[in-house]
Amino acid sequence: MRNRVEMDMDERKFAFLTRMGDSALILSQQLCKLCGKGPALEEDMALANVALDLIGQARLWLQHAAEVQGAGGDEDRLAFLRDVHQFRNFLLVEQPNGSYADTLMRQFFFDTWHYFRLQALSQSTDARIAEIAQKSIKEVTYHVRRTGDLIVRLGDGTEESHARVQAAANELWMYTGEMFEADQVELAEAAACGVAPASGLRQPWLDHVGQVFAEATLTMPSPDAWMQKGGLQGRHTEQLGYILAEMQFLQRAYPAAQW
Amino acid sequence: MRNRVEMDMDERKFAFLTRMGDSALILSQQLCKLCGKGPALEEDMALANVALDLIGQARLWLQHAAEVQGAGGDEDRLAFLRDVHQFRNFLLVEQPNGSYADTLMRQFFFDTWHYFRLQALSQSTDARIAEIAQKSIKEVTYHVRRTGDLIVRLGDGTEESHARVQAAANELWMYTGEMFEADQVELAEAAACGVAPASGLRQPWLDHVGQVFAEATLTMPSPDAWMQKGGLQGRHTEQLGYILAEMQFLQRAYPAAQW
Amino acid sequence: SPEERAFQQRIDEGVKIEAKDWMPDAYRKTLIRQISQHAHSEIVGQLPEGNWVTRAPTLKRKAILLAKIQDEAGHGLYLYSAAETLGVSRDELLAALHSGKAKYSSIFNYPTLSWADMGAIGWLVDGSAIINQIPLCRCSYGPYARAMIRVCKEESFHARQGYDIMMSLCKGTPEQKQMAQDALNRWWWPSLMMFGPSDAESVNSAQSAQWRIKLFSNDELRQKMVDQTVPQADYLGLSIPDPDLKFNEETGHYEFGEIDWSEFYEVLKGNGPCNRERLRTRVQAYDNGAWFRDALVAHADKQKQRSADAPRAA
Amino acid sequence: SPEERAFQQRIDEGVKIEAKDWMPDAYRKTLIRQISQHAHSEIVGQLPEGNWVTRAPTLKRKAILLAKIQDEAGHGLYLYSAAETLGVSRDELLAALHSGKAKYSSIFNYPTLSWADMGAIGWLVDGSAIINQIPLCRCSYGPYARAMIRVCKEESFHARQGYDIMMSLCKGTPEQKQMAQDALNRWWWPSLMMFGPSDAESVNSAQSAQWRIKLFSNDELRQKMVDQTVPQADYLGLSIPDPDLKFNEETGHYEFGEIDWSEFYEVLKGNGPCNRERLRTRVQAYDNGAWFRDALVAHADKQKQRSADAPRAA
Repeated sequence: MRNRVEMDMDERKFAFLTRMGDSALILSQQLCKLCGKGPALEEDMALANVALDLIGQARLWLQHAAEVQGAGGDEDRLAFLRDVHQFRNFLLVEQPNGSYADTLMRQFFFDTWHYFRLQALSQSTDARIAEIAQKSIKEVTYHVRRTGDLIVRLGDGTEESHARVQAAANELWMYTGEMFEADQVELAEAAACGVAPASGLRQPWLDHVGQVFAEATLTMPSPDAWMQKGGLQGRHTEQLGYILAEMQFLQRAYPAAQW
Repeated sequence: MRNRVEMDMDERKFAFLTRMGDSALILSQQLCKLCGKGPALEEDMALANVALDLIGQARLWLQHAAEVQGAGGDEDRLAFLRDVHQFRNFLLVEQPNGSYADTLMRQFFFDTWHYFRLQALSQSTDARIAEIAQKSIKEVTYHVRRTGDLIVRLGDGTEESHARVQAAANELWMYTGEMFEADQVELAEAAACGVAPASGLRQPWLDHVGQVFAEATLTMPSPDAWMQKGGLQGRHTEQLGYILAEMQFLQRAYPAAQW
Repeated sequence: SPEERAFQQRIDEGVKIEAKDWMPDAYRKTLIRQISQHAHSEIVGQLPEGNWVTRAPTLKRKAILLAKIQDEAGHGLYLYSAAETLGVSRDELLAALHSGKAKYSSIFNYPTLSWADMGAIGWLVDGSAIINQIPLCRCSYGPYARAMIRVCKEESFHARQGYDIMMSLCKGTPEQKQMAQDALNRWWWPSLMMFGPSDAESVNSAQSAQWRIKLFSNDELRQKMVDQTVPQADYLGLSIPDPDLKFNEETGHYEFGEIDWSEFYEVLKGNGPCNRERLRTRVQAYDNGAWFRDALVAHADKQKQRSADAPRAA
Repeated sequence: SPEERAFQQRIDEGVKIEAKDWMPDAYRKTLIRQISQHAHSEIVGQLPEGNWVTRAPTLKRKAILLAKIQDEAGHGLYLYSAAETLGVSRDELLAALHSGKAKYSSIFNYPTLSWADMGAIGWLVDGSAIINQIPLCRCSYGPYARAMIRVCKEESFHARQGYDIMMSLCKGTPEQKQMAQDALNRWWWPSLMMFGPSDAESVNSAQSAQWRIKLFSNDELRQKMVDQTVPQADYLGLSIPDPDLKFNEETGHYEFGEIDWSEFYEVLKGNGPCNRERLRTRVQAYDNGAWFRDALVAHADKQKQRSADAPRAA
């Protein structure tokens, strides 16, 4: 139903880069809301740490995207002056923090994808992409280990914690399919980078999630379940508008200012 | 501690008018969040009705304020392009919706003040102010009757409803003192309009609230309790920034647009 | 049976059936299902628009949108009342909605992603609703027909307001126009699906037609919607997201592309973008309001008790 | 007692007291109170700044602010650990905070109303904190002194970052400069009050001085803050909201106006703009996290049990 528009190489790379950058950005923004409100001081620090890593990565992707776009923009113009339909993050990362079980499950699903994705991209023939991926994967290796470990401990913790993480998994599952979508942009850019497209990450992702869920005594939802899509094309859930309104306020309200 | 700035007549009237308009605007904005989420269909309709009345009143006050200001602005420029420190609403109306008991108590405290305030202003020698007040008081007479009635029914309802409205009263009480603050702006403008300043509304307000609370079997907090102030000078609570970020998004994001 | 024959005869003669009249069980059940589904749609339908009231771009637009949503709550009320004349309570109907047993229009399971969606919903969704509902003003069941007359009057007002929003956007900046086009792209097909599956697929249609609670076929109504809407889109300078759309000079109708019914059935099954969220929001609102409703009942009981205890005071 | 005399002699000789050393009960209690109050301040102090992380105006500023808040959580950790060396658990300390028995710095009961507050807090609040804390790096209790060394190093970094925000705003648009001035107006007096009431009013000071856990008087430290800050404000082009402020050429100090201590005591009593909210946020975070903490304990117990049950597996 959508009008197909032929993309040139730069547009395609721009789309690809914002997909990477926007997911990191929006997820870190969500974690920022929890500042000082985690379930334990150690978690506050860990959350802030992950959020910081993700902001840093978002900056690298978006700054590169802005250069590819070549319109004189920068990371901040992309982060603060695009509206919902221009964001390319996964629907998963814009879902609400919910209880801490939801926050962790969202993070675990994303981290696992992120790890395999960066692993692939760090072999990219596009030197800049490879460089960003190599820098990021060191951080994300820690993220995915941390969330996997917490899912195991909570799944195999108390009855309540088990129920909470299981509910979170069931709730968020339908937003995981999109991470493996291989549309035109994905296929062409993966080919140009000499790496496997996102669809190739699905099996390793399912394997890792399945392994952690087994150890956590959790039931993994069906891989064949119906999946929501749209984030990669800028069709989001109703959450994102509110996230952006808050995040972008100052840049929008004081357009001439330097900060 | 604040620098005193001498105000000319127009500045004073502008300040006075935005105080009226901003409280109506922000309270209606808060009620808008409840759209379709009230405890009963009839309440959904009543809430929407009150919110509509308040938006209408806010428009009259702010449009008039814009004309007094004479900078070529209008109601929308004032509503959508001022930042927190420029808003003059009471801290009361920016407090969160909370449970429906909080929503109703906030409304009851405000409606009661609003009623006495408009009653006074409808006698104003400033014809435009009198006209707006006269139009508004018809609506507000209904508001104050409705909320007083509901407070009685909930206070003298179940144990739970009693506890909830009592807690709401205790919680919001410290934001009520500000409604009777008679600073320079208030005193001078009330004098210019030939009406009693807001401080004169305190006793009737306490009497009415006391009467309703007695019938509702609720305990009225002490009139001598510590009161929060600042709204009238643009020093708000942390709530208002979030309210404005959401409310103003479109006007900020698309500055050149007509809607 | 003779009752059934007499009943059908009244319908055929265009006499309205009223609440106290005899009616076949299946007629009653079908109506309860249809009217309550419509009522539920009004209630749930508040949510996608409620999502933009706090972000309306001007105070005037905010007031208009809020008034519209208030009308929808009002429609819900009339319709629940009409259903109640058939011997079912509002609480029972809500319980069926909340348990997922009763349906509401699938269109409300799509998200509202920009201000332009407020225009598109008014224009396309309310537009489709009116086409669906106008015939029902003449349906055989009196209370339903009368409720629909009130509803339709307000709905046509809403549709005009929606079109007016689209108009402002299309006359506005390029970003605004794109917002409008994007909204049309997203709402077009779901709006066509509002009329339900093709007649070939539709069960119960024949019986409902005979009872005059369904006066036109789904496909007829859908065609009417397309014929009415395409010129409006042209006037706005927007393009309908259907490469197969073309005007047939001979029939005087627009021919349009194949509808993706798999999407329709997925949304119906609960897999739309917002099914879970919409229902949950309503259930939460209802559950959170339990203490409030209970308190009003308790207070009324106390008052009754008090007047009973103090007869002399009267 | 001879123990007390020996203890005081060690202190006078500048020897650090360590956790296992004998110490008077009052010394222990005073330290627990002071260190835990400081720890609580770090924890609660995350909230006013946390209020702007989601709204930081650039990604770089967002990262810097978030890193700062993370440091504060870290300071909380060191300080709770230092308090734990005195024989009290973190859970006991948190319980005292949550019940309102233990205090935290009143400065965090003021709201953060604009982005400039992130600058003002760094510049003024962290600036005051450092002046308060630097002497504590030399205090008599070893674990506390060592924690303060780490804390101060990071705090001075934070203060510089805060001043940098102010600098950007003051070099910016007129609106930004006004934002900065407004923040200074709101935070100036509360920052001066951070040093506590005037020495004349201050109880326990003499004993704490003798024990070397208070090395300068409140008024001395406050004067230091004013002397350090006024030229910085001048450099920014901002005016201190104190009409009585003037430089005394003879003493080389700034003289400043009367502090409104009634405000200080009201905030201390719980009547600050945000007391209720800050404490409630922390209590809610803790209560909502109970299931999480319990689960980690339960899992650890299970693991222990499993290794005990399966000795051969080892």
